[in-house]
Amino acid sequence: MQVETNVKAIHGGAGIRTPERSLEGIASVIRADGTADPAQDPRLPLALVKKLYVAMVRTRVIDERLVTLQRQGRIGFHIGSLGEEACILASAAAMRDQDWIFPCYREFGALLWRGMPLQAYVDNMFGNANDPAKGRQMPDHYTGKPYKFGSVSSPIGTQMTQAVGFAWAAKLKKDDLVTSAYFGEGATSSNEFHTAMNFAGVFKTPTVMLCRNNGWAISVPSEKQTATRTFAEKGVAYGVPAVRCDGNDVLAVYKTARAAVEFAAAGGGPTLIEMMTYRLSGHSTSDDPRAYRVEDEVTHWRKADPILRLRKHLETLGAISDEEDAKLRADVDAELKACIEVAEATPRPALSTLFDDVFAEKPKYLIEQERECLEGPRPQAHH
Amino acid sequence: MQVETNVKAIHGGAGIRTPERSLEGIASVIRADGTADPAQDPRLPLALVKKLYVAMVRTRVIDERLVTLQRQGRIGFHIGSLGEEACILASAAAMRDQDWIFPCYREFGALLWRGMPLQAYVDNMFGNANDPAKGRQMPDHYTGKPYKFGSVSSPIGTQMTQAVGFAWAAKLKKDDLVTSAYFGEGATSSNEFHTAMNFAGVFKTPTVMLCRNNGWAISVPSEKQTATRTFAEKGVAYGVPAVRCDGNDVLAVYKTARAAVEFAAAGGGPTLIEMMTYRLSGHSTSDDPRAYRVEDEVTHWRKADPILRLRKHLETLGAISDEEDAKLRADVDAELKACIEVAEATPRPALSTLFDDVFAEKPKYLIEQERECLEGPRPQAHH
Amino acid sequence: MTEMNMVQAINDALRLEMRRDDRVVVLGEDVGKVGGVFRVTQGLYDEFGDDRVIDTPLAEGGIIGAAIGMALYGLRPVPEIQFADFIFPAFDQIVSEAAKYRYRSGGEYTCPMVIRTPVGGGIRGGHYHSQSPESLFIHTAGLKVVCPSNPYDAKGLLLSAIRDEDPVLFFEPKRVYRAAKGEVPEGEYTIPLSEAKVVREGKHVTVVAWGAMLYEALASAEEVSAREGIEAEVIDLRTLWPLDLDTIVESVKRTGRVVVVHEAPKTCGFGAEILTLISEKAFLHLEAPPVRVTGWDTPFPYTLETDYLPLQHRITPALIETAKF
Amino acid sequence: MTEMNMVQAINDALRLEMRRDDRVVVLGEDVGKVGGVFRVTQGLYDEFGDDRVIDTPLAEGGIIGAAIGMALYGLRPVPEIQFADFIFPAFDQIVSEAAKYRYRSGGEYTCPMVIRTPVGGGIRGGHYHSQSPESLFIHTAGLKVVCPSNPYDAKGLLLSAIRDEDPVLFFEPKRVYRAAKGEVPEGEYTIPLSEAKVVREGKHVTVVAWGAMLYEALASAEEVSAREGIEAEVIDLRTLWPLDLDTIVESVKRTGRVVVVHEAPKTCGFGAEILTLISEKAFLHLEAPPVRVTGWDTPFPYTLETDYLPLQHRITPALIETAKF
Ligand SMILES: Cc1ncc(C[n+]2csc(CCOP(=O)(O)OP(=O)(O)O)c2C)c(N)n1
Ligand SMILES: Cc1ncc(C[n+]2csc(CCOP(=O)(O)OP(=O)(O)O)c2C)c(N)n1
Ligand SMILES: [Mg+2]
Ligand SMILES: [Mg+2]
Repeated sequence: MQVETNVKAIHGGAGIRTPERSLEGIASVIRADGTADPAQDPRLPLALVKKLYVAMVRTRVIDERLVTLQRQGRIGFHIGSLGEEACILASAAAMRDQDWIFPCYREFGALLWRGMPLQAYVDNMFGNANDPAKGRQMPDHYTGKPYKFGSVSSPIGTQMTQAVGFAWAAKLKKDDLVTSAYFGEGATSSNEFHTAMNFAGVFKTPTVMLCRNNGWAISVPSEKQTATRTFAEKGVAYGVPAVRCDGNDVLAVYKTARAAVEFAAAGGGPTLIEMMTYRLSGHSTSDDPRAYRVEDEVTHWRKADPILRLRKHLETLGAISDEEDAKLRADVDAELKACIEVAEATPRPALSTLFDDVFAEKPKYLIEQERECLEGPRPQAHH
Repeated sequence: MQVETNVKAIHGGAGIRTPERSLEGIASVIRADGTADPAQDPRLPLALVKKLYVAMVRTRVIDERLVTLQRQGRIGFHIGSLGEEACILASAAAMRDQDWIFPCYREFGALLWRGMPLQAYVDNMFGNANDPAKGRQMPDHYTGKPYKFGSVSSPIGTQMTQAVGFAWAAKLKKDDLVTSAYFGEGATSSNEFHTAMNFAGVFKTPTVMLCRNNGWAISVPSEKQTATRTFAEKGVAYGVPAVRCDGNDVLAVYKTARAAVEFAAAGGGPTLIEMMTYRLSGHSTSDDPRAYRVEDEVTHWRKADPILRLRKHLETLGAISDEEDAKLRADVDAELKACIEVAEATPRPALSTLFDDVFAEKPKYLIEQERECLEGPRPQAHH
Repeated sequence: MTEMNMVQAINDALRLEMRRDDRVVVLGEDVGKVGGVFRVTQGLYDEFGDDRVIDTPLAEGGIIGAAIGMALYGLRPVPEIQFADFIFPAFDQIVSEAAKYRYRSGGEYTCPMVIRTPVGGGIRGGHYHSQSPESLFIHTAGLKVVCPSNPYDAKGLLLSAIRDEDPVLFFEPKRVYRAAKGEVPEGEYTIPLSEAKVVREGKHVTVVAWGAMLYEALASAEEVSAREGIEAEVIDLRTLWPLDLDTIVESVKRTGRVVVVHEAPKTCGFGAEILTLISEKAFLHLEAPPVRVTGWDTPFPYTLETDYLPLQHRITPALIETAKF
Repeated sequence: MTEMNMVQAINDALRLEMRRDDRVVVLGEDVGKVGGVFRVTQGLYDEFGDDRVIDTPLAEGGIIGAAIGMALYGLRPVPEIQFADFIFPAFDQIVSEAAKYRYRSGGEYTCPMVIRTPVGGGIRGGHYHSQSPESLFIHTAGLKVVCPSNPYDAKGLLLSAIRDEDPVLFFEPKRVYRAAKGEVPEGEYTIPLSEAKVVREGKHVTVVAWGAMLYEALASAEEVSAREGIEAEVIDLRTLWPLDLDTIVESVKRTGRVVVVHEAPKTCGFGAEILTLISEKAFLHLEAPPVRVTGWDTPFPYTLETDYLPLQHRITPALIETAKF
């Protein structure tokens, strides 16, 4: 019977700690020598591929600088996407202009791709008066409605069900849009994955479920998260088509995500995509991964760096040079440096903003609390 | 790829509203003519089969009387198992003496099978002073720890995760026991199904997940609950072996459940069993199913009544007679009548019990509230 | 004007608003063909179809999480939770997401939705078909909480709630779903989510109540008036949060005495907040200790339900004691 | 005696009890090899192995639901929720199941377990790494709630909690996880889950606090003593529920004045309950309106965190006003 054979296949699997094993039988496009496999190549315009490369490098450079900034105590926290840039940028690029993105918390690269000015993102990192989130949330809890991009919240998984509801609403309104939701493989264990997938399947919502399988949920390895060999298999429980792709291969991610977007836009409903990648950094600046994982594993994945991979591909096309690369990084550095200077010089949000936006209209009791706060003494510096 | 083929197979499915279709390719034992398919027959001792028949008829008769009792306003509520007796009794019988059963709310038949005196169950239906639950919960929210049987609560699904935790604890203690959890197909949409199945899969707990697919979740048909063709398929998402069986065929249910119990006891881990059956009555005495389902469907399933089915089988074995049947029903009637008389004559729980068992020791504030209540005026009768 | 019970009035409000505003959708368990287990959404499925009156899978978290997504898109979802006791699987989406969306996004996103759910005891529902969890939501910044006591208010408050720009918990006192009848205007009308109502005037003691317990409070008020000549002023909150504190304080300043009645357990119930606010605003006017008549600090019982609930027999002595203190 | 911080004291209590009682198991996200994101369970995995120190999948409902099953079996699970803000996916299992098991089963089943979780602000955690949801659990009949302020209490209270026969929420004030240091006895000792502690004596005003805010209350007490000669009596609740009301009332009867301090939002916070209980028990002794100094009724902010929290700068004026009222 269908189910039983499946289960056997799963029990046959030996977990995915060995990356080779995990990528077995998964569509890649960019080959070891940097050339694109003609059988798989989505044949994107070179300009788009270049644009993706630039965005990935930009994301990488910003990530690295922000970690330094945190170490220097100039920002409180950063959670980045080191090694996951292909998943994030290519899947964002695959969305159409009218489509909406519901982020997890590693997708600032997608937000910048969607057009948020770097200054606004950096203001969020400082939680200053110009932060679109008004300094109310931790760094990297950005909000990007003008860019058809959601509002980050920490509780794992909640964005998935909301992305399904948003897409469902659009479908009811015959509005041609697709939503995507980003989440890590650990989040597949959450209540939200279950309800999001089930509702998406039952109501055939135009939603692309983007699972970044980066091997770790903080210190918990992906094989401790589920007894299945893959996370894509979970689509079966919901009647939702599911595929895996090489998450460090920009062209493979774009091709897979684009197909899912078109499938959804054509009324086919949701797709679950498991993007096989790796979290090269700690979980966040609060985490030291040496406490729980071996260096070899990291080394292995460093070699599979999606940026090196794409760069090699561009080289085979003669579309990148060291000078260009150096300039690109220098430009991002300069741009970022300028933004940081502005952000650091920007004051913190006005005290009164503490009481805004709880409701559309401020109720009397909040007006009283605001007055009490504004007229009251200020905290000592040492706090 | 595994997953994709699967998904195709699923999308091929046309929903399970037509019972014939839904049972296609599912192991049954008792054939139309009442004989057991030799290829499938678990060859149970006749005494056990007879015992199951008696228990099923007993359950049926009690169900019918309790509905009448509720109509007469003598009990407040009843939620029964009309048509689901084979699922419930055969799966309970398949558990070993040391195994624990975590009920949903339709399994009073399993509780009686496990040895709870009928009087105790009837006392629960009246919520009187002798109710093991001390009249604190609605009727049919029984508790059966002495019988290695759980405590019913209304929130859908919670018992599944607890059954997994209980089995997990036993496994950690190298204690040879298996747990089973009953739930309806609607409950597969709950958060609890997801976490229970995932934890069971990851920690390989000795748990048998018993899904009674009775076609309905109150007024919601099973095909609106999921986009999959079957509920068994959901096992794939958790690496949990899953099977479907003819839920109105006592021998098929026993055989399937017993195999799962032995698999679990042998260290194989959990199994999900989808038992195909049908809720012949309304959801509960509060529900009138004519508002949402067609009579034909019910008529069809009446013909598939698990008791008629088993009776026919016993006839082919010359192991049942009309006299026997009549006496059996008459005996249950008499026994039940007596229990009801006792239960109705039993006073309600003492007022002070209201304040017991909130904690092991009654804190001061509860002693004060108890005094206030006991010394205070009593409610008017009309309330 | 036609006489309606609360079920009919709520149904009427939903129907009118769904006709007026095609952004309004109803979703939940059994809300479709069968019209809900209390028949509150009856007939809506036939009139508006399964695109706007949606039977969902059995998952409260999915119902609310999806409704939030719909609200972000621009719809006005009105999800139903079959019993307030079953709202907890959706608790994370309500308190972590719906309540905080406007604030955490700097005002970019809003989450206008009305979560309808039957609340309270009186139907012999035991532990899980009787609870009153309002204080959990009142404690959560960003949520409005409504609990009407009669058909007229139910309709007007629900129309306001659906038109409100923020998430609203709309608790429907199931004990009086059918028992509470009254004249209800045919067309639309709204009642602001900010005004309590003095339903009985009196000078000796103020009684604050809402939902089904309002009728018990009123019965006690009549009883003590007849028996003891004590005149209780009874206030029906209607909207629990934001609280119409002015109306309460104005009354307490006159009576100097106050009794709050609610079904939820006493400890950390809304009564504690109301009484503390009163002592913050009118301490020097208090001539007697503020009193709570509430459910006991136990789970909600089945057989002893009427001994658990703060009914007339418990309110009356509290009124007399407080008035005579 | 050795000096420890709270992280070390809690770790020590877990280690001692796991050695003494093999029914004790620890489970949660990242509690294993890495020893928890705050390193509270560090070293336990190495000593007791992955059968008793268990990394679970990312599902709080699974952690608590499974722990309940373990407790029903007879183990003593000590599940960890990584941050109190993430307890809501498990809310249904806690309030509908763990809290009600003993009662609903007529005493047949019990659910002894300790849910450990870091609580409160002060680490620049914003909305979702800072909240103090204690009142939601205090409102739920059947749960005990503990919140120690120092290493000595943390160890003694945790040992009592694990040996308690009922479910306990054990909130750990992360702001002082490492900042609060003190002498802690090597071996086992227990502190009953029923006794508050007067940590500073005074005759002018009573201050009730717990967890991290205790230190702010004490700082204010010293400040007003030095500046105004006002002597505040400071009570550390230690166990929030059941509440040691006698100690509070005894104090308030002497001082006639009371201020409660907590981080959670004001509305329907535990402060409202404490003050209402005081006015129920000691109304005639109150010489000033009871006062709350709490978090504002907004979500928990990031940049303006110190303006949100009820720190010394806000407690001091409250003490002076109340003392001078
Ligand atoms: C409900 C909830 N529980 C726990 C956490 C703490 N937490 C933050 S990220 C994380 C791991 C997530 O892993 P994964 O889903 O794989 O995403 P990744 O970080 O690897 O991208 C955990 C446990 C949380 N934020 N929310
Ligand atoms: C969390 C929760 N939500 C809703 C309900 C109300 N309810 C009780 S039974 C039921 C349908 C259950 O259907 P299914 O799981 O198929 O079990 P069946 O009744 O068919 O045996 C619902 C919605 C509940 N008890 N708990
Ligand atoms: Mg991950
Ligand atoms: Mg069913």
